[in-house]
Amino acid sequence: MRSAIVERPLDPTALLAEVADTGSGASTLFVGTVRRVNQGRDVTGIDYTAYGPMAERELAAIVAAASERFGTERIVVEHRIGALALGEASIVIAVSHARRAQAMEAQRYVIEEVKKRVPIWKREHYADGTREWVDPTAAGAAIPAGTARAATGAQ
Amino acid sequence: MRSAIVERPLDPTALLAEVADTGSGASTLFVGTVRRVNQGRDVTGIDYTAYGPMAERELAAIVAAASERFGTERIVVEHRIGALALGEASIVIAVSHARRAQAMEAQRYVIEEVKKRVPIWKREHYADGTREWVDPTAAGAAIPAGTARAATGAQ
Amino acid sequence: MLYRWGTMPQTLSLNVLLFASWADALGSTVRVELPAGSTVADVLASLSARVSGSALPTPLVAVNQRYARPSDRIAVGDEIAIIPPVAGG
Amino acid sequence: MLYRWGTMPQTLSLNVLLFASWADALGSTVRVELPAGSTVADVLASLSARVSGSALPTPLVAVNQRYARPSDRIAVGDEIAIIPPVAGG
Repeated sequence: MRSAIVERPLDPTALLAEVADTGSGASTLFVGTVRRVNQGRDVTGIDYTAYGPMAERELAAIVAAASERFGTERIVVEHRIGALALGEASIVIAVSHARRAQAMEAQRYVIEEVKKRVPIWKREHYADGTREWVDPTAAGAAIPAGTARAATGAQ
Repeated sequence: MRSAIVERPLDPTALLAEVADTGSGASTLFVGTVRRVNQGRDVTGIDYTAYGPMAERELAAIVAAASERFGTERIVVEHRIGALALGEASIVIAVSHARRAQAMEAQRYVIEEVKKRVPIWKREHYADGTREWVDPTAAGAAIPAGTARAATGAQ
Repeated sequence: MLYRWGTMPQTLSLNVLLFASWADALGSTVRVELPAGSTVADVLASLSARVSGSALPTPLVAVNQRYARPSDRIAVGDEIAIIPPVAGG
Repeated sequence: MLYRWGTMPQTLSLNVLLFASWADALGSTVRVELPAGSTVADVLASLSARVSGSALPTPLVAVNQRYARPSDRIAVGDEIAIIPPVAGG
């Protein structure tokens, strides 16, 4: 069981190896990546920023809760921050478990909780040169950054 | 979209790379591995055998159905047959999708359908020298092989 | 059972493929002779009779590499396989 | 608001941490002066007044790196952070 906020490229293979165990019947890997298009706009990259100490604390709490809830110590999560290019991994979640159902449920639990609770933000850069903070609570999804005053909650 | 029954060790990293795409926001990997203990017995290895042509056909049908159902072409599955040692991977399922929910649901759909439909069988070897065909439909799980006549459905 | 004399042979000779526990009990292929017009259920009944007393798991039957229903008719040249409970993954 | 004179300072001086769109609007730390006994809601109201007219997303507030309720009291030395809608993963 381990979690970290890191500023280097993530290595899914290393995390998969880290949770591997002959007591496990299944391992799952979740890799979140920077997508080329979001809300119909051409994305060229994403800056991830975190409230570091709290993000680490929340991430650790999620992993501990998943471990307790699904019954495996073999959960490792790394979230990357900084400037990420298209296709690069922002998060990797590796789980292994004696049983496949729990390996998959733990994976899903961790990513959903991360999205809800961990104080990390992302600013998308678009092909037209603009950039915006992504607000998953907004109707349309992104809050303009830099020009924050122009944003509306109805976006 | 690709599926195969193979007789060589599986390479999860290669399959993850194969589905990667900048149009995807999430990739998932499922790795089924040979577990040290099953039904309380010490397992030392597993022989997987298949009805090859039908297994390939069923696997391809599952992948095609998952592609249609969850809306991604980026699904690759390999199932290994032959003699596998503890910890070795018997199946790898890689999916990538614009959306994480579908990437995870497709992963789960594929493994559950494989368990139901694909004509592949496994014979576990135990530390005491015996070996048995695993019967997931039996109450307790395994049918003695070689000594098939001694098996009971209530096992 | 309906069939036209002359177009249908009176007996079907089949090589049935077997796997896993069924192959251990009967071998990986078994020759079965059945009346023309026989069904999947008839094939299975014929094979089950050879292993009576054993407790082999109830299999499905595939015809030409697809799962078949018990009532499906068997034809000359069909590839028949006995599919014990699968355990892939 | 209840507090005992002499044991509680009359005003709280806080450095509040800001992130994402709130940091763009107000800077990454902001000094806030509030009456002793103020709550998380008071901190947020004070900051919201400085960005009135803008449409920043409604944030949560963390006290000492944990999510806090609006009614939670702030004390001297607390680490207060404004948490706009998170978008990790």
